[in-house]
Amino acid sequence: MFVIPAIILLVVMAIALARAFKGPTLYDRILAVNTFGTKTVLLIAIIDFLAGRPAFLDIAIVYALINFISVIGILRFFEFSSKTTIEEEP
Amino acid sequence: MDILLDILSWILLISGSFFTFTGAVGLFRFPDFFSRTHAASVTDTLGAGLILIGLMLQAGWGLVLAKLLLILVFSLLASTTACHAMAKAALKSGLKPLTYSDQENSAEETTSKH
Amino acid sequence: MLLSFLALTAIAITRMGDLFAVVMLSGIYSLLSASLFLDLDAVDVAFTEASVGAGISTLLFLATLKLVPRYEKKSRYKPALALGVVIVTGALLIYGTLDMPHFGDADAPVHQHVAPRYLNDSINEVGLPNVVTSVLASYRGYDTLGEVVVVFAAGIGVMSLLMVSQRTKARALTKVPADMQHQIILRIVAKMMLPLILIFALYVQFHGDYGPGGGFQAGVIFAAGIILYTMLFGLSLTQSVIKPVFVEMLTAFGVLLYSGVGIVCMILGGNYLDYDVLSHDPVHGQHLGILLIELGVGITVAAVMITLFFKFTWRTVKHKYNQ
Amino acid sequence: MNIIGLYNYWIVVVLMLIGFYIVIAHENLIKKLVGLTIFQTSVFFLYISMGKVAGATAPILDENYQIYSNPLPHVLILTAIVVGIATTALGLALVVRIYEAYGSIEENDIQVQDTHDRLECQLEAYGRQKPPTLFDQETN
Repeated sequence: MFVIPAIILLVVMAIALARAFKGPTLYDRILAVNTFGTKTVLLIAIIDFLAGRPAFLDIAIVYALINFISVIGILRFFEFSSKTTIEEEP
Repeated sequence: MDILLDILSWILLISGSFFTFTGAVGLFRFPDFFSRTHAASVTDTLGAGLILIGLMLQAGWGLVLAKLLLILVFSLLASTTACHAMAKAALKSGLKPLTYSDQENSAEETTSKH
Repeated sequence: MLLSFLALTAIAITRMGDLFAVVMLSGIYSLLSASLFLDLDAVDVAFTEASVGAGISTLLFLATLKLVPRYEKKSRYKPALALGVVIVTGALLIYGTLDMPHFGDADAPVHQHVAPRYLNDSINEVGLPNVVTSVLASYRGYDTLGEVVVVFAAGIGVMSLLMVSQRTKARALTKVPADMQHQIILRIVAKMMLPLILIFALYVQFHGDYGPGGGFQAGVIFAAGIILYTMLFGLSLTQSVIKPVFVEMLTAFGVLLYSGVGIVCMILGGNYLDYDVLSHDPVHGQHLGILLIELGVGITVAAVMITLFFKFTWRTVKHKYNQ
Repeated sequence: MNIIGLYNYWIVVVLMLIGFYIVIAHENLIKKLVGLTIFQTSVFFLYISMGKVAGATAPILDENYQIYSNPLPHVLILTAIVVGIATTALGLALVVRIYEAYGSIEENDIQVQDTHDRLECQLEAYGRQKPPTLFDQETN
């Protein structure tokens, strides 16, 4: 019964990945990275239940934290390195 | 009682996955960054919350439940805040939301470009 | 499926010219590889990859990108020669894999030699459920000591490469405001999450004997918490909370703690890093020894990561001030 | 069975090749470092794939499970990841210094500048009619 959500999450991750590849602006990519990260957290939680060892949820917690921190990091470093160029190609 | 819990968590898991999926479709199909943020963040909260609650019903009392609760709190706090910060940063850097009049003018243009 | 994602991401990385996008995709790549490690039963490795690869590595790359130009120049050469070399190497490697035992084969030569001993005897000899921790800290203690010294040495290397004089720091501090002043919601949420992150790091540190985790991971998570604080509240505020000199001393202290445990073992009549003699009961001694050296590892890794980030950020502040 | 049994290793090879290609074909130093990271990760995958046993679970002992995967590769890779980030950080610091010295992080530009400097040094040395010294031998 955990298989169906897992498969759906994989599909969602694929879509987010496609958005990250395509993303016309950099913010789209950041958004895709964030979405990808949250979906990975859910996927890992579900994989833990699939494998029958739910004690490994620590990893999902780390993911949630690290994802937040890296998104903040991207925003902070992107913010004042280039105020004017939003579009990717110069 | 167990069967009832199973059915309930099954429903929650499936509906959560459904909402997540809609969010992904929105993320992919919507025309500009702000509407994509909207799609991603709103469904993120609901979908993740439903899936995690569904898993909690399976977990039973114990450390696992506490950890799932922690993940829920983190994801509720972190993902929404990150989306807010992202939208704010994008607005500040000069990215304009697509308004209705823009859309009429440049609908063909944007769809053909991407 | 995940493996194919991984290959796709790697290909996308080669094609992108914007280094920011490259770094972000490499973050995704780390997340993916960590889920794959989880799928291959390597829980501790997944833990490390998630915190190191996706967190610290991305942040360091971004910090560097602020100092160097953002776009890659288009290469003027045709990469045909490189492609040829790569394809020849690939063909040879694939030819090599044909002789390898199949994936998941329990009779493969790797599983015959020392692994059964670790799996069967470690519970009696070391007494920890997490075999990875007991191998890491006890059976292969020398090895881990070497790795910690390498991390320490790399930290010293970066410190000496990216030195910023006290005078510049003092002048810069008066001018540079804290970054991200306007993100009020972000700052408040980060303030709420910071204690949770630090406590979780301590949990990972001391629960590493029983579940996934240990000194390396805990150190990195702790450092990530401090880095979050630095990013949101500015360098000067963080440095008034944690003195940089103190962090630099901690870097050495962790290594000293690790090697000191080994020397205490020698004084008590055992071999170097032989924890059996630390207590009356060998298993209890092993517990104590592993706890101490994991603490040493954690302190060194956390201090080195924090120092690395400080150094990179100071360099940026210096550049901004000079312009 | 043959194909499925070796699929993991093949992906490892592909990833390794992609990393290798980035390192030798791109001139940007940061991109080279990313390529090195990919290369590194492929080696990690090789080790972890070898340690996996079909039907086994993670090597954290529990009464309910009998078969565990091989813990030794996990230990090696765990430390390798942390050492990898430390060395990557060192590489990044070097890139920053190179940029400060040369004003560019493209390998080609750096080599052009180096050659230019060397030629200037040689010309200067011959212009002053110095006898050939150790420095000249080095430059040759």
